[in-house]
Amino acid sequence: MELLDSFIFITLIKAAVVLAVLLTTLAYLQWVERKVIAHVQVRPGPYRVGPHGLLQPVADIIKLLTKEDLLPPYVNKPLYLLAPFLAISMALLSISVIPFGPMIKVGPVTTWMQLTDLNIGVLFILAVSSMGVYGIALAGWASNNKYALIGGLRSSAQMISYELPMSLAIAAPLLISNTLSLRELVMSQAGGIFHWNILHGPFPQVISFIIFMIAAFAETNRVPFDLPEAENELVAGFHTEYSSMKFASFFMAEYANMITVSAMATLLFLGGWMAPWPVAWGANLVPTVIFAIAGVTALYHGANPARKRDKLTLPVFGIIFLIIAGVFLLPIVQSWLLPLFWFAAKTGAILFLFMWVRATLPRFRYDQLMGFTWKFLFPVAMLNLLVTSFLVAWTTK
Amino acid sequence: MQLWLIPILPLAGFLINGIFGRRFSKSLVNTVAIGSVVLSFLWVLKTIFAMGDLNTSIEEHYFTWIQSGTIDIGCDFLVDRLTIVMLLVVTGIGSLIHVYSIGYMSHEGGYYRFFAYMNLFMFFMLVLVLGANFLLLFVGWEGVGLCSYLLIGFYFDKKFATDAGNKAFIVNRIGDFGFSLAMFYIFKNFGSLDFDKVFHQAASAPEWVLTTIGLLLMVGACGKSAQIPLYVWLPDAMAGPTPVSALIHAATMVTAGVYMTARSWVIFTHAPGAMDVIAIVGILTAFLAATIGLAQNDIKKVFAYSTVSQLGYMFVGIGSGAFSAGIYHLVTHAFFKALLFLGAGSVIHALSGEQDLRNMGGLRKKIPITFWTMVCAWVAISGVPPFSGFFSKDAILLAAYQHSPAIYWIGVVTAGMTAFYVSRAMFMTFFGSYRGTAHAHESPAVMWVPLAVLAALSLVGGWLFPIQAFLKAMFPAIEEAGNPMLMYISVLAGFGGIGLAYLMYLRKPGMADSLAQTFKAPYQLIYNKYFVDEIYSATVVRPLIGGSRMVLWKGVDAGLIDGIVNGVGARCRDVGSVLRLLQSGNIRSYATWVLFGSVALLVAMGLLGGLPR
Amino acid sequence: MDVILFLIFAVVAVVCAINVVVQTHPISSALSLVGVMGSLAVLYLLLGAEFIAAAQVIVYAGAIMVLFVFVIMLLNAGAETKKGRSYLIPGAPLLIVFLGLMAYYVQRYLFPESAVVRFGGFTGGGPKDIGNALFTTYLLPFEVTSILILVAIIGAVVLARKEIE
Amino acid sequence: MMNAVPISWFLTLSAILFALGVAGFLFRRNIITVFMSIELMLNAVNLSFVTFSYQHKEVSGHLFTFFVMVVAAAEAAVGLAIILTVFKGRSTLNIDDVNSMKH
Repeated sequence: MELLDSFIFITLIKAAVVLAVLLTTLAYLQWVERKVIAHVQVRPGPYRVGPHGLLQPVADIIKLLTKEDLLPPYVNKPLYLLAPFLAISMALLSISVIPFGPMIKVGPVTTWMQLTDLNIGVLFILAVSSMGVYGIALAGWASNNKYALIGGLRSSAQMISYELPMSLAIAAPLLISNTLSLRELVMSQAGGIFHWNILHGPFPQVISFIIFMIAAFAETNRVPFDLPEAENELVAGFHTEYSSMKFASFFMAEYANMITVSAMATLLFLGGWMAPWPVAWGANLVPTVIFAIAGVTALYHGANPARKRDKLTLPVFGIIFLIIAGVFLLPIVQSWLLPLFWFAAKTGAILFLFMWVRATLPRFRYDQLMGFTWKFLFPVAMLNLLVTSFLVAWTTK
Repeated sequence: MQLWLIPILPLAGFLINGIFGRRFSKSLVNTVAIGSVVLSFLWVLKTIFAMGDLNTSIEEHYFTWIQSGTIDIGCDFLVDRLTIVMLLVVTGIGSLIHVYSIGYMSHEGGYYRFFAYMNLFMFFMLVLVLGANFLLLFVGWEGVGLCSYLLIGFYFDKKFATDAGNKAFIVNRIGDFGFSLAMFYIFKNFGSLDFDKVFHQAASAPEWVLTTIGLLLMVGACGKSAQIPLYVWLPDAMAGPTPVSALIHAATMVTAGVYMTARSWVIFTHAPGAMDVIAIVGILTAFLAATIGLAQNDIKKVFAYSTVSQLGYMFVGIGSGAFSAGIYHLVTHAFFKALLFLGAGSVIHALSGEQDLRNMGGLRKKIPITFWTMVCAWVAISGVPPFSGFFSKDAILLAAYQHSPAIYWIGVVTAGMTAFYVSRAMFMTFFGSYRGTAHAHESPAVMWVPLAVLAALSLVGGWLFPIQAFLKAMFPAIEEAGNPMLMYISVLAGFGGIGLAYLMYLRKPGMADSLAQTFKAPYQLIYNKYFVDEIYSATVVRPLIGGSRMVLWKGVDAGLIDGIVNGVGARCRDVGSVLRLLQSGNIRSYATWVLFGSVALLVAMGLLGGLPR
Repeated sequence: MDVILFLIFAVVAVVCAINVVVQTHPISSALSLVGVMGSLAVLYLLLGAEFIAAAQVIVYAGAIMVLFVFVIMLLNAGAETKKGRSYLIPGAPLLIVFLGLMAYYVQRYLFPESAVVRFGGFTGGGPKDIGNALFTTYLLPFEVTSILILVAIIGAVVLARKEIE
Repeated sequence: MMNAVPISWFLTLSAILFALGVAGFLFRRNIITVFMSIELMLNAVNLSFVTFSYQHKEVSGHLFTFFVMVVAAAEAAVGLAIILTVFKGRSTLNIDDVNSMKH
């Protein structure tokens, strides 16, 4: 009992669970992205490995692990090896303060669905993400390759520049919620969609949300701001010289960062794990309905298979979805599954936005990119912060 | 009451004209300069009317000027009856002379500079008069001295003018030195410089203290008011423009000493020894200056010695305990002496700069207004009743007789001589035949209107302004010898002087020269002003210059001080040439030295016990 | 627990600091310095200075040192050359004396044995407390600092811009 | 083992870091490294400030640290700009070569 109660033990268990889920998500996010882009471009995407290409990530991992680990000559060896490690560890570190749900009871233990809550949680995430620059900058420099160096320099300049509007955009909702703890931030947004910071308070943070999202695209080096790895200019940017697992580390870091910023957007603006409307209006039934519809759809398509194999797989999926829909109805698990669902749904929606944009928009030119943040984004964010702070000061007595 | 406005207005005029005057037109300079003084005069009048019966004095505190230890000197202004008399004289006559200056100075260079200085003078004079403590009085005292210096040397391109300015300034230093000592002594004994506190305690102070203070104040007054032995600067001060002579060196500034002694009457009444010294110095000055005046040929010099002599009279009044009589004479003297100077200025102006009496004559017809106004001054200064000079001089002589008949008799003789030399100047200027070459022309209205006003004041000022009665409440009562005989004698002396002059310069013009031939030695003596300047030069100035040059300059300054300074410089260079090696420009060597210093500091802390135990 | 944490991060800090000094390549020095700053941030947390710990990482490690790394990369600075005189002879003994004296004074005089640090012993270092102090007691320095920053920005831009022909 | 760290340990650590900063300043020749040594010294001082703050249970030390950081940021911006110009003009980063105002 004492072991179970001890802080360290519980934290270790939670860390293990979070890490497992996170790594799986990272692997499958890649698959999801390929699928989404494929469907946007009206093609099937990965389809061969496993049903609907579901096992594609496994295949990718096997490929990356077994590939020859090249160590180019003339690189600065310690830094070359340190860079991907830095990138991935800084990306994963942020997850430790993100709350996925409220306090739950698992058997005898009562704990928060969060690894740890700092009362400077937001600052912690900013700090860690600012450290992420080093991974990319060092990778670019240590590679001893001019494309990589340019990519690294571009990336560090870009990330430093966009950190400013991002911080300012973060500051505005913090003013409304009056806390730096991510957990309290979510708690302050309880009570439906009109209490979320994006629509709440003396000054709805729509502008701030948009700025945050734009800056987030730049911070994660995603299209349309993926200048550091612009393949038609810089081959592959800072990770030109990397291969196998070291390359995978950067790749994973990028996706982990995506998840972090999406989670941040959810927590800061979209009410975290809170449902958009009250339970009385049937908020608890939403996941059941969604999964039920998905299950029924799958079963319907299984009855009329487009291909031979679907005759088996689609009904299986349909039944799994229906079971999940049922699980959401069980009162025992509802207390923790529902918040998790809402959190995942919101974060997922934003992740979908990332992919959607990648499939749609072209890339910026470098000077446009820097001009955009310094001459437009930064002043707008500043103005937004000013207006917010004035209104907050005005309305709070 | 806003007393501060009275001096501030001329100061504003000074600042405006001093800073922007160069770019102003003459009329604008006039407006600023005269406007400020006239406004100040009007404010004085308003203040007087606001004060009602004038029996209580008012004092206004503006700010604490100096506070250090027990010294607490405020910027305080005081107005009582004495101040009012002085304020009226200063601003009233000042206004008239400012107006006069428009005409007199119209052809001179440095027009705005002249008016700026005049306004500055007004400011300091008013501070002197209004100040409620010795130090503030001293500020005005020094300020008017400065303006006097600036205005005497107004024609700074002429050597005699700058020399005269320097002389005035340096001689005044001696007096100021005495005044400073007096202030130190006052502060040492009474712990304050405020008039009311000092005078309140003075009655109970030992007599020798008061005598010392009184004598030191007397030294100060001698400097400023041109008494023996410090009178030598005033005749030379005539190098300045004539309005300056009238305003500063006849009507106002030189009377500051009289005002100051009258203001300190409490000290003097308790120090009879000092009073006697003042009376003796006063009568000697009056007499000697009058004798010198007998033989001067420069019209302004005559009036300058006359001023010295009349100031002596005022000191006689003060020294005899008749403070109000002294002030009375101060006022009437301001009227007629200002008038005499302005009239002389008008004559000089008419003759385009001619000042020598021997080159004048017969101007009565050519410049009648000037003539008639000067006649008014003439009868006033000669003591002809019932004109102003008669009343005040008579009051002084009566008080002097009570004090000591000897002083009275010398005073009467002096009065006769006064009448004589003024009459002499008048006859040589206006009567007889014209001996000069310049074309004479009457002065413009801006010049003769002030003359006319002053003439009226000289005629009726004596009984129109009963200053003596007005000031009676302020000063201790004195017994006056109610002997009409004495009055007749002095009047007779005045007529005698006029008559003698008439005889010598109009009836028998050669008589003066023959007399000079007959009494050659005494004539030469007074003609050369008793050789006082030469004596001073030989006994004081030359030894001083020689000592300064040989000992202080060659020995102390060039040898000792320069040697030390140069030696310090040279040693610094030597040390620097070694230390220069430290300035390698190499930052790491600097850092090493900083580290060395830190370690030394830590060691020192440990050794000297700078650490908490 | 506190002691172990302290020792770990103190050792990391000292090793990194030594590395800053002994590495010949500036970029290695810079990264070691980041290490020092990171360990110091942890020690700040131990001392209850949460806000300062975060600011340390964000400002020092995340902004200032990135700037250093950036400049090093931009100038493509190589390892340093052994040129000019060495200051090892006067510097090292002085430094040892300096350090010895400092340590001696600190141990001997400044603090009693009983003065110890426990995690959670001081809770006044959160963002709220800092904000309160910053916008009341230290408002003027704060404003002045903002002007300083502005001046520094302008100065840096003026110094580093390209000469326009 | 005791469960609390003596305050003097923190200060000694601060002194060690400061001394190492001084050492870097004295013994290194690269301007950038020298500059980083200054940052190291500042950090050491900051540690002292925060420690004092703990001892007195008083937030002022944190504020001083905060201001040191801000000033360090400004200093770094200007300093690095100067280094850039120096390098542009002389093509060297050796501090011993930069020993005169003109060149």
